[in-house]
Amino acid sequence: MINKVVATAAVAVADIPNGATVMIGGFGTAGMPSELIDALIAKGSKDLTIVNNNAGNADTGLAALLKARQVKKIICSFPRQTDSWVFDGLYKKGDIELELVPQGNLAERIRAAGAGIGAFYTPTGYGTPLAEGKETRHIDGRDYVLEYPIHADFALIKALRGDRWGNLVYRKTARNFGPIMAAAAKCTIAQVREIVNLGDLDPENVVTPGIFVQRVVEVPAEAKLIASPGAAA
Amino acid sequence: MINKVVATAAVAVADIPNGATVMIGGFGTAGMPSELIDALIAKGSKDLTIVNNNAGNADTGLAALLKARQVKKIICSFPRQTDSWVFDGLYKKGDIELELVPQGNLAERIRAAGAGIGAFYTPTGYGTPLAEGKETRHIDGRDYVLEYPIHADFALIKALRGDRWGNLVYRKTARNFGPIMAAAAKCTIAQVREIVNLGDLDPENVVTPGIFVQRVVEVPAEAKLIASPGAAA
Amino acid sequence: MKRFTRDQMAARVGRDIPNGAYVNLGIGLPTMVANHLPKDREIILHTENGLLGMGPAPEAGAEDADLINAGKQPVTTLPGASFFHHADSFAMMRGGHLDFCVLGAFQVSVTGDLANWHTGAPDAIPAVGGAMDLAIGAKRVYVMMEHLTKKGESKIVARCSYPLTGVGCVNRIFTDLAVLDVTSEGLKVLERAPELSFEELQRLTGVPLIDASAALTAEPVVTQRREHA
Amino acid sequence: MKRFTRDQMAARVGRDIPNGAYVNLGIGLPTMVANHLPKDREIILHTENGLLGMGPAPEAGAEDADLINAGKQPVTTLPGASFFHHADSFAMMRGGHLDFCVLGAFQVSVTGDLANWHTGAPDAIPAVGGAMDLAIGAKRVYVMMEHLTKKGESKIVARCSYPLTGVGCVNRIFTDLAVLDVTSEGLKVLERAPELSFEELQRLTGVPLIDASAALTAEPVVTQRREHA
Repeated sequence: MINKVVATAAVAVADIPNGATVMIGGFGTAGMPSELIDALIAKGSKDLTIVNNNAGNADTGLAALLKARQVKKIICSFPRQTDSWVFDGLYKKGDIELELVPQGNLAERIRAAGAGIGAFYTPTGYGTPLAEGKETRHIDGRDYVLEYPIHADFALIKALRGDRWGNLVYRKTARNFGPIMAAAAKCTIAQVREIVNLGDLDPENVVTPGIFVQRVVEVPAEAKLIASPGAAA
Repeated sequence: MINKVVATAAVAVADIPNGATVMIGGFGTAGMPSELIDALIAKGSKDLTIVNNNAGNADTGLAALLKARQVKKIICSFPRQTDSWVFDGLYKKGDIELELVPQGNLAERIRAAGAGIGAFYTPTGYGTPLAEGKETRHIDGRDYVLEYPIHADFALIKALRGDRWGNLVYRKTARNFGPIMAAAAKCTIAQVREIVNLGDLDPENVVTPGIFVQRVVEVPAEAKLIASPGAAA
Repeated sequence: MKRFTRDQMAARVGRDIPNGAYVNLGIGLPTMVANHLPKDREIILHTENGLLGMGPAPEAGAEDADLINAGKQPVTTLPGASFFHHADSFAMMRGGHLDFCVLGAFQVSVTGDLANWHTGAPDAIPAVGGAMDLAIGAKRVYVMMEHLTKKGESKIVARCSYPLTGVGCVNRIFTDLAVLDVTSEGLKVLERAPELSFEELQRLTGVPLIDASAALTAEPVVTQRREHA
Repeated sequence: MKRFTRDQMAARVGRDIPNGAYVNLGIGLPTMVANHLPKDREIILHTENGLLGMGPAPEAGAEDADLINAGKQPVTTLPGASFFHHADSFAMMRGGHLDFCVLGAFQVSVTGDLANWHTGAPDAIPAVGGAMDLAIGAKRVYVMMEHLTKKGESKIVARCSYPLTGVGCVNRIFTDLAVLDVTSEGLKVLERAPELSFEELQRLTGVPLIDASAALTAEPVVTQRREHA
């Protein structure tokens, strides 16, 4: 029998080694797998490369992982937020490496990793400082920049429901990076609000097929309904 | 008010000109928009370039369009089937041009068009006759072939339900090329079994957001439930 | 000189967005356009974190942390909405499916180059988000900004001094002083603030302008979007 | 010489597919493997037209034209199944997410080149379908074919004379005479048909073989798939 369900977040992240590249889902706090991040902090893996849209908010979640000095490098599109003081401090002291990627290129590079694409030409960023030193090409009247996939060893994502095969559905805009990160990592760990019986998810509505998910851990919903407005995307 | 619903298949295809590139959804007959194809035959547009996985089955649908001599060229992955006699005859007489594309490259080239990707490196086909003359590149230990997007003027697809904004859901494996063709064409025409009220489709389960669809026409289900087994993919 | 107010600017942008358009409103000033879209038009808002058919902010107490916009503020959905993941969302932009985006800017050049993501200050923490994708991704890119910096320098420039967001991507500029089109012939002034002469606008702006305001009619100048029946 | 029957070949392939594996079975002979998967294992079948969790053929009268496999034959779904579009389906292959695919072949070379889509006959209508994607897309590619052509020529060759499907992509070959691994040292024979000597197999095959059948145990030689707890 296939059973990807693991008992706790701690068990789920127990083999994330020092130096791993870890994708973390979420856009701001929507879709952020907070309990998996907390487990990773408890585990204490060091020298991580983190892929996320942002660089942490306030003092919890991704920001707490940074604060614990477990992160060597972050690949993201929008580190600066009104409450990104943890990142800001590390960055200004030169204690964290930043690879800044336009958000759509970040998404497409993650998608390319999952889809086995070797590289792709994107118009985004052409002629800007973020394309400096990159290969370019004029195709059919338009200028493009060559971008490469971002692969990961682990992805930590958050979904609404999952089953023992790892099939997932998400909730509203908390879907964001979950499906593409799931496909881009060698080992994808999903925290879900509820584990359901195999067959309870309608095959028409499964968003992430289980083939992209290696571990599922149930974390019932907390009573956190208010969005915390930060700065821009 | 936005209303993409059109009254008939004939109205929906009325402006498809001679020489257009037209994507047609479906894998064999599953998802094939038969009534839209029939309308295109009645309209009589000539010199079409057709993009489809196959090259028609028996004497109806895409095969009938070929038989009506409206197609100059077909881009597909698997033209030869046990019942592809219409295509076979045209091809052997040199009356139709064939661009043969591995199925996954076909899907990815269509997806690239919809996603604004200028070109991409794919491992599929490397070292084979279908990559002859194409640019290749060695990336991170693997060999890739450079492939370009396939854009279309029109896409004719079939879905299960649609609303007046053009949101679509599909049925089982009839989904196949629908979502990616919808995004790759300038004008996408969807025939749906049922038009539903705006808001009846759950936002979590919409497969093709209406932004990719320009026209929707209702064609209630026919009583055709038996698959017609052909040859391979 | 009477400047257009921010509400007037937002309403002016709204007039140039036709019925049926798919629109992304950038963070900051452009967000105000949502409140000024003509009531007789159905316009579908996209937010790049994964939603089409975005509705207004929820009432107090009805916020949902899983339903936010690109500015991470709580929003709602309209009937007809759909959710999708980030790669699909940015495919909508990069693939040219959005009809309009409205962006703020630090500078716009006469050839439509846009600078809106980075002041270039050496100690600033860089952050780009979806700015570059929006700049190159919509069929028509509208910029909405104040005409002059606080020091009185024109934000419409011969060549951007700030780091670029996109090259030649801006189509129309809405400022508190004028509405201008970026064309192959140069910047065409479509409208001026009340009591502002073309000559005064030219003097304030510094780069050569073409006076096309005579061509204005009472009707908004709209761009046709991809046809549907 | 006793050859393995087609059912024996299918069962032998099935033994080498571990519990939890994601598998695509090619059209033709490989389809038979579905009937020979060990009952105590849960194995998830992928069909590239957009379904994971494919079940067996439906009963007569229960066919659904919208629920078919890559061979366009009616199938069913198992609990846990999911549907997806073609780009996502081939991303599963190209991205290396499938653990195994089982393919038929005209020829396999000693270095694992595969030829299975085209005989090269000048009047043949070419058709490739998903063959090339499958060949390069699975973590492990199994080939299942008769060892010899009808004329008695080995289908395992030094160099394929038919047009290639993929370069160096085959991991293991299951024939009616033997089971062989493609390795950097050469072709290793893991099993031989009953009463077939290594020397006779070597003579029939024509290309150099390495006798590794001594290393065989009663347990199937399986490859570990990506771990999950």
